[in-house]
Amino acid sequence: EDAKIGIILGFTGPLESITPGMAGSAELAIKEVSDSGKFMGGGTVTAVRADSTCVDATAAAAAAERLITAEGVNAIMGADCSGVTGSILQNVARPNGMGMISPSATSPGLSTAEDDGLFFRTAPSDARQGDVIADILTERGVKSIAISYTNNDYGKGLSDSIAAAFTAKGGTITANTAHEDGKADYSAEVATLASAGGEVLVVAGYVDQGGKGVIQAALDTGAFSTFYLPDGMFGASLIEAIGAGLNGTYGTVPGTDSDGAAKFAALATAAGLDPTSSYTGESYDAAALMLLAMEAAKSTNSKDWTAKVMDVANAPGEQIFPGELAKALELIAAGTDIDYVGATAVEMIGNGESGGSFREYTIIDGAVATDGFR
Amino acid sequence: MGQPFLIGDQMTGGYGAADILHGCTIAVEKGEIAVIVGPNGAGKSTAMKAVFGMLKLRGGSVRLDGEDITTLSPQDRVAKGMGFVPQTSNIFTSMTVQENLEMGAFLRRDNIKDTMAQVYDLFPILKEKRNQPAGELSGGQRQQVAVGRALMTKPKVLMLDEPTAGVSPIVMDELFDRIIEVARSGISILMVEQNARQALEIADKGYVLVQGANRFTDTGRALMEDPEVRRSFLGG
Amino acid sequence: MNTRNLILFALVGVLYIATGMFQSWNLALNILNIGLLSAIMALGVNMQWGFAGLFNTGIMGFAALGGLAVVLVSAPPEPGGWAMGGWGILTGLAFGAAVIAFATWLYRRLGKGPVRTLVLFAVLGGGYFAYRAILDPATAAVESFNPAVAGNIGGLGLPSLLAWPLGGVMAAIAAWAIGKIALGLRSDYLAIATLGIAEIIIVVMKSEDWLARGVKNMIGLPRPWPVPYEVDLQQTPAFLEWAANWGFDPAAASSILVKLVYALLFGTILLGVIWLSEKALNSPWGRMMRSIRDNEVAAEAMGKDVTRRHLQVFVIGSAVIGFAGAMMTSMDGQLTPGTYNPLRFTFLIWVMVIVGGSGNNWGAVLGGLLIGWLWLIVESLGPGVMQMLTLGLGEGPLKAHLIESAPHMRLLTLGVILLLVLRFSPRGLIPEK
Amino acid sequence: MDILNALVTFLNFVVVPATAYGAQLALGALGATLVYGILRFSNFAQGDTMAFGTMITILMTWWLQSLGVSFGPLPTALLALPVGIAVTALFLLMTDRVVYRFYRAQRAAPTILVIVSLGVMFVMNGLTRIIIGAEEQNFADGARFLITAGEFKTWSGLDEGLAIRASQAITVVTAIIVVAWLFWFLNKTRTGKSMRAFSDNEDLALLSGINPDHVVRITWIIVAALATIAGVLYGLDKSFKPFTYFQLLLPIFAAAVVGGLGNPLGAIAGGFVVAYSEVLVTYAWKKVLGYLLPADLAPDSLVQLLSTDYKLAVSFIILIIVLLFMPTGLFKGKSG
Amino acid sequence: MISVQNLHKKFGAFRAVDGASLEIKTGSITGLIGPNGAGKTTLFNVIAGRLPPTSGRVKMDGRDITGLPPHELFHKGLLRTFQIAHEFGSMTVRENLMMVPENQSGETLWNTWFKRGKIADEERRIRNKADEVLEFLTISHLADQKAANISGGQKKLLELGRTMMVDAKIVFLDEVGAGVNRTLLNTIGDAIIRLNKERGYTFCVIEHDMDFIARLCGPVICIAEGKVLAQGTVEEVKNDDRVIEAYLGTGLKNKVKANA
Ligand SMILES: Nc1ncnc2c1ncn2[C@@H]1O[C@H](COP(=O)(O)OP(=O)(O)OP(=O)(O)O)[C@@H](O)[C@H]1O
Ligand SMILES: Nc1ncnc2c1ncn2[C@@H]1O[C@H](COP(=O)(O)OP(=O)(O)OP(=O)(O)O)[C@@H](O)[C@H]1O
Ligand SMILES: [Mg+2]
Ligand SMILES: [Mg+2]
Repeated sequence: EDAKIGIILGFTGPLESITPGMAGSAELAIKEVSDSGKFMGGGTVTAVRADSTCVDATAAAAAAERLITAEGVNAIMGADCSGVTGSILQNVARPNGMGMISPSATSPGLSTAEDDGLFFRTAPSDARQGDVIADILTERGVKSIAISYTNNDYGKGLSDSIAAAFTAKGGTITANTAHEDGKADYSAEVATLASAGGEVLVVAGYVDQGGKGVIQAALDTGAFSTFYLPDGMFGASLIEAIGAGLNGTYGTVPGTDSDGAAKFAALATAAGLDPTSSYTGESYDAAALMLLAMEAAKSTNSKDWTAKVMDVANAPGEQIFPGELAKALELIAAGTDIDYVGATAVEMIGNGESGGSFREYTIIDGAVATDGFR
Repeated sequence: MGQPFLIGDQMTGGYGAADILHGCTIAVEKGEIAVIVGPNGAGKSTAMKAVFGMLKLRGGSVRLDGEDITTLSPQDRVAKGMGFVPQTSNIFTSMTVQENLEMGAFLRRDNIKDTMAQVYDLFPILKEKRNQPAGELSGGQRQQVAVGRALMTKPKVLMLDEPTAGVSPIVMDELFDRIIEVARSGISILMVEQNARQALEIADKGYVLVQGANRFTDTGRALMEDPEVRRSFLGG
Repeated sequence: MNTRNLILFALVGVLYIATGMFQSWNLALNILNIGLLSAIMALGVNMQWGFAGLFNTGIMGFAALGGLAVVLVSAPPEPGGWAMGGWGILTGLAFGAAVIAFATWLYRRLGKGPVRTLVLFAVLGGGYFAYRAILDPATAAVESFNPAVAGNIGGLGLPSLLAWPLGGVMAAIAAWAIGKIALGLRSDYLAIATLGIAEIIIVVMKSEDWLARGVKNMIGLPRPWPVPYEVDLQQTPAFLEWAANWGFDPAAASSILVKLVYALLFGTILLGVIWLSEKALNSPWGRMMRSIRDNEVAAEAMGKDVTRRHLQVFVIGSAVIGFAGAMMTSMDGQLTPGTYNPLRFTFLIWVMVIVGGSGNNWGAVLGGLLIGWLWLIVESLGPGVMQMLTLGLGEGPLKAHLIESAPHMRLLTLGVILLLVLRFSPRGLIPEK
Repeated sequence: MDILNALVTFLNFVVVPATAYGAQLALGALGATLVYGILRFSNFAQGDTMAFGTMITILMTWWLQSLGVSFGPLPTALLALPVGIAVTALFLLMTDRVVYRFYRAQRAAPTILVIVSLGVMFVMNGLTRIIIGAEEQNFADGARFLITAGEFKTWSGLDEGLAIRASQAITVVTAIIVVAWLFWFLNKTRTGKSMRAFSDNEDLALLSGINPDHVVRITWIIVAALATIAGVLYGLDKSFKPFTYFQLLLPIFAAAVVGGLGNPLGAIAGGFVVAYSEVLVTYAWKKVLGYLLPADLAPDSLVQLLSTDYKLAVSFIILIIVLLFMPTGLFKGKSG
Repeated sequence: MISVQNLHKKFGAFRAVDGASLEIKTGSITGLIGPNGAGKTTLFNVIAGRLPPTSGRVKMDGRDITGLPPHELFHKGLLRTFQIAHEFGSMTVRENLMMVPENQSGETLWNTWFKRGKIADEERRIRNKADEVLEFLTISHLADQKAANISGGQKKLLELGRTMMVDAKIVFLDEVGAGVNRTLLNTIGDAIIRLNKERGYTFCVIEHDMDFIARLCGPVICIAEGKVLAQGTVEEVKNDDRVIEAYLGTGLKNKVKANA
C-alpha cells in the first residue's frame, strides 16, 4: 500500500527561512522509508508540500483542506506555528479525522485542546524546558538573568516557564521582554535589556530571526557577553554569523546521550541539509514516526495509525535511530516492538507530546561542545 | 499671399465619440493677431488644443510655416516654436513664480535673464512674489504668471486661451499693449477672448466660432461693426 | 447589473466550480467562505473609499476588534482568572475612562491658555499613573492564574452569533474615536495614520494577556448557531443514514454541510449589506457623499457638513469590517493576534476593492470573491507553475533550487495575475458608472 | 565620573543606534518619497526594490570576494554597489515600460497605481527569493568597528563602553551626502526642476517642452540608486533577508509621511523621528539614573514609560501626534 | 446685512486683508473691485468661513458669524461661488445642482432605506428645479455630461447655477463673468437683478468688467492692498483718481498705432 504525507509549513512568511530545512528533513525520512521498499510490503511514500504562511490561520486551513480533500494525504506533518496548527487541527484535521504530528508547535494550549487523539508533536513542551534551563543556570552559579523572547506563543510560553522556574530557585529576572521577528532593528530592546542588566541574557527566539538580531546588537554594544540559547536558538548558522562573540555561550537542545543527533547530522549533511537548522531533527522524527506508526497499524488510515504512535515512539522496544528506518520497518513487520529514539530522543508523554530530553552544550571557539544530558 | 503662417485647416474631432469641431478653420499670419470669439462651449478651447496637438483629429490638418505638423506631439510643436497658455490649470502651482517662468524657457539654451526682466516689467506684481509658490497667488496673478510663462518661450507663434480672464482693467490694457508689441516683433498671436471688444479692436483677423464651426470670419474691426455679431456674441 | 457584469460573476463562479471539480468541493467551499467574508470587508472599505474618498488602511485593526468581540462574548467564562482581578481591571478601566471624561470636561470649561495646558497635563499625567497603579496589579494577578492555559478574564459564554453585531459595535466605537482624531488628514497621511492605529490595536491585543491571552492565542471558541460540528454529525445516526443513502463519505459530507451552512449565513449577511449600501449609494445621500469626495471645499460651501459625514461613513464602514472580522474569528474558532498582518488584512482587501472597481458595490463583491480565490489558490498554483517552467530543465542544482523556491511562486503568481487583471481593466472589473 | 558613565550609556544605547537606524530608514524613505513626489503614488515595491538591489550587490560581492578583491578596511560590497544600482535601474526601467507606463498614459488614479505597485511588489518579492533564497545572507567584510565597547573602556577608563560600527558611520555619512545632493538636484538643476514641474502638472510640463519619458527615466534611475544604497547599507549593518526588507516598508513609509511626502528633507527628518521615538520612548532609564542618583535613591524598577512591546505603537503615536499638528508632515509634504 | 469690522488676514507675514471695514446693505447689489491681489477673494473666503481671520469681526444681520464653518453659513442663507471653478467633476452637471438643496430627507441614511417614496417625490421636485436652472443658463444639453468635461465658461455657469438652487439671503459672486460670453453675461446680469428685485436676494459681486459692474451695482467698493480704497456709487468710484491709478488705468496706449 502506498502512502502520501502532507507537509504543511510556513514556506512564505516570517519563518520562511527555516521551513525549507524542516521540510527537507521530513522528506529525508520519507525518502528513506520509501526507498527501503519495506513500507507496507513494498509501498512507496510520497510527500506533498503546502504553505501554512505561519501567520494566516484561514489560509493555512485552506491549504490543509487541499492536502486532505484534494491531494488525499494520509497524514500531515505540521504545522509549524501554534496559531495555524490550532486552526488546521480544529477546522480541517478533526472534521476529516486526519492525524497530524507537528515538529515545532509548542504551545501548552494545544496540550489540552480537543484532538480526538489525532494530534502529536515531537517538540518538547515549554514547561519541561523551563525547568531544565533554570537548573542549568543555577548550577552554573548564575544569580540574575534577562530574557528576550520572540513574541509568539512559543517565546512567550517558554519565557514564562523559565522565569517561573528560575525565580522558584531563587534567581532574579531583571527583565522579561519580547522581540518581534523580522523587524528592522532591535536597538530599543537591547537598550532596555542593557539597562536592566543581568549576568546572562536568555534569548528565547529563532536562530536566524529576531533572536540573532538581539544577540548581535547586545554584543556590539557590549550590553551582554554571555547568552543562554534554548532549543530554537541552536544552529551552526548563528555561530557562523556571530563568530567569536558567542564564545562561552551555552544552551540546550533536545537530545539524549544516544548518538541519534549525530546520526541525523551525518544523514542530513549527506543530503545537503544543515542539520543544525531549527527543528530539522524534530521534522525528521515527525515524518518517521507517522510512517512507522502506519506500518505498525498496517494501515494508512489516520484512525488506525494515530493509535500506534505512542507505542512506536516509546520504550520498551528496540531503539531506532535516524537512518535505521528500514530496520525499524522490518522489526515491526516481524512483530518486534520498537522504541523510536530518532534525532531528538522522542519520548511521548500523556497527551501526545514529546517528554523532552535535552543536551546541554557550550560554544567554545566556534564549536559546540556537549556538556551533558538531562 | 500664399499659406498663412499657422493654420488649423478644416479640423474635425473631439474628446470621445462625439465630435466637437466640425470642419473648423483658424489661421494666423506672421506678425499678426488673430482672435477667436464665440459662446461658451463653442469649441474655442478645443480648437486651440487641436492646433497644438493635444487632441486627435479625425479630419483636417495643421500646418506651420507650410510644414504639415498634424501628427507631431505637443512637445515637438513646442520645439518648433509654438507657445500655448491653456485656459485652465496653466501654472505649476507648487513651484515658485520664478520657477514657473524658468520652466517656460525650458527649451531655451540662451540667457533668459532679459526676457525674465521684461516679464517682470510687464507684471511688476510677479517680481514682488517671485519666490512664492504660484498656487498661493490670486486668480488674476495666476493668469499673469501663465502669460509670463508663455512669453518666456520666445515662440514664433503664441497661442493664448483667454489670457485676460480675471485680470484687472489696468493689467488687461498693459497685456494687450504687450501683445501688440510682441506681434510687431514678428510673432504670430492666436488668442481666444471673451473680453471680445477690446480684443477685436487690436485683432488683424477675427473668427466667430459656434458649435465647432466657423460662423463669421473677417477683420477684427469689421466684426466689431457687424450688428448681428455684436448682438449675439459681443454682448451688444 | 448589465450582462457584462453578470458574465464576470459567472466567470468567477466557474473558477469556484472548477476548483470543486479539479481539487475538491471542500476546498472550493472553504475558499468561498473566505471570499464571502473578504467581500463584506471589501464592501466596508468601498463605503469609505469609493463613496467618500477616505483612505482607510486600518482594516486589520477593525477586523481584530471584531475577533476580540467573539472572545469576550462566546469564550467560556474563566471564573478563576476573573476572581483574581476581574473587578480590579474593570475599576481600572472605568477610572481611565473617568479621567478622560474629566479632562474633556476641563478642556471645555477652562479658557484657552497656559493654565489649561498645565491643568490638563497634570490631570492626564496623574491620571495615567493612578490608572496604571490600579490596573497593573489586577492584570498581573489575572495573568498569573494558570498562565499556560488561561491567564485571562475569560468570556461571557454567550452564543457566538451575538458577538457579530458586538464586533461591529466595537469597531464602530474605535472608528469613532479614530475618526475624531485623524479624519482631518488627507489621502496618504490618513492612510499611514490608520495603519498605525491598527498596528497599535494589534500590539495591545498581543501584549495584554489578561484580555484574550495575547500571543498565547485563544483556541477552541464555540461555533455560531446553527453551524454543527462535523465530529457530532459523524456520530449522528440520522446524518450517517442520509449520507449512506446518497452514497456520500460521511467525513467529506459532514464538512461540506458545515461549510454550506457557513456560506448560507455569510451570503445572507453579504446580501443584506449590499442591499443597504446600494440603496444608500443611489440616493441623495450617495450623491452628497460623492460630492464630498470630489471637492470638499465646494461641498462644504454648499451646506454639507463634511466632517460629520466623513465620520459617519468611516464609522459605518468600519463597523461592517468589524462585523466581518467577528464572523471570521467565529469560523476559525480561534483568535490569533499574530494572524493580523497588514498584507493579508489591509492590502489584500484593498486589492479586492481596486480590482473589483472602487465606488461600485458589485465591483467590491466581485473583487472579494476573485482575489479571495486567487490568494488561496495560488498556494497550489504557484508551485505548479514552477513545475511547468522547469519541465525542460535538466536535473541539476539549478532545477533543485528552483523547485525548492516554488512556494515563492505564490506571491509572484498573485502579482502577475493582479497586474494582468488591472492591465485589461484599469479602472477595475466593474468600474463606477 | 558617574555623569560621564551615564552619558556614555545613553550614547551607546540610544544615540548611536538610533542615529544609524534613523539614517537607514531615511535612505529608504528617500526613494519612496521621490516616487511619491514625481510620479505621484506610494510605491509599495520600495522595500522589495531595496531587497532586489541588495541581492544583485551581494551576488556581485561574492564574485569579487571569490576573485580575492577587497576594499581595504571598507566593505567589498561598496565596490559592487555600482553594479547593483545599474542592474536595479535597468529592472525598474523595464518595470516602468511594461507596467507603469500604461497607467500613466491612462491617467489612472494614484490608488490604482498603489495597487499596481503592490502587484510589482509581489513579483519582485518572489523573484528575489527565487534567485537568492529566503534565508539570511551575510556579506559584510572589512573592519566591523570604528571603536568597540571594550576598546573604549580601556581608552577612557570608564565603566561603560561606547561602540560605533563602521557600517553605522558609513550609513550616516552617506545619508547626509545623498540628501544634500538630491536637494540640490531637485531645486537647482534644470532636470530637477523639470521633474518637479512634471509632478505638478503633467500637461503643462508637456507644453513647456519637457520630455516626460526623460523625467520618468531619471526618476527611476535615482530611485534605483537610492534603494540599492539603502538596502546595501542596511544589509551591511544588520544582515540581508528578503522578509526583513519587506517588513521595512512600514517604518519607511511612516518616515516618509511624518516628514512630509515628496520632500527629501522630510524623509531624513522622518527617519530620525521614527527611529528615535522607537528607542527613546521605550528606553529604560534604570541604568542611567543609577549613575546619576545617589546609591540609596537608585531605582529598582526599569523606569520605563512603556514596555518595548509597544515600541512600534509608540512610533505610530508620535507620528499621529505630529500629523495632527502638521497635517502634511514636518516639511509640508504634498497631498494628493 | 453683512458688516465687516476691521478685518485682518495674514498669510505668514503678508497682509492679504489689512484692516478692511465695510457694509453690505440688505437688498443691495454691491460691487467689489480692486486690482489683482487686492484681497477680494480672501475677504470673501473669510466672510464665508473658508478661512479664519487673523483678527476682526464679521456680522450678519447684527449677529456675529466670524469663524462659523461654511456649511453653517450656508444654512443661514449665505452662499458663494468660487473664482476658480470648484465643480464636482465625477458627477453629472444636473447632479451638481441637485446636491445643493438643504435638508433633503434622502440625505439621512435611515430614509434611504425605509422612506423611498418620500425621497422619490422630493427628487422629482429638485430635478425639475435643476432643469429650470440649466435651461436658464443655456446648458440644458449638458445635463448628463460629467462636470469635469465641460468648457471653462460652462463651469462658471454651473457655479452660478448652484446658487440658484436654493433661496439665499445673500450671494457672493467671485468673478462669475470671467470667461463667460458677454451676451450670456448680460442675461446673467438680468437674472441677478431679477433675483434681487423679486426675491430680495442681496448680492456682493466681484468683477473686473466695469460695464457689468455699472449695469448691476448700486454701491461699489474698491479695495487695494487689503484696505478699502474708495466706496460710493459707480460713477463716484470710477472717477476717483486713486481708483483710476491703481485699478482702471487709462486704456490702451498702443491702440492707435496698432490700428494705424
Ligand atoms: N494661501 C495663501 N498664501 C499666501 N498668500 C496668499 C494666499 N492666498 C492669497 N494670497 C495672497 O493674498 C493676496 C490677495 O489674494 P486674493 O486672492 O484675495 O486677491 P483678489 O483680490 O481676489 O485678486 P484677483 O482679482 O486677482 O482675484 C494676493 O497677493 C495673494 O498672493
Ligand atoms: N475634456 C472634455 N471631455 C469631453 N467633452 C469636453 C471636454 N472639454 C470640453 N468638452 C465639451 O466640448 C465642448 C467645447 O468645449 P470648449 O472647451 O472647446 O469650449 P469653449 O468654446 O472654449 O468654451 P468657453 O468659452 O466656455 O471656454 C463643450 O460642449 C464641452 O462640454
Ligand atoms: Mg474655453
Ligand atoms: Mg480673486
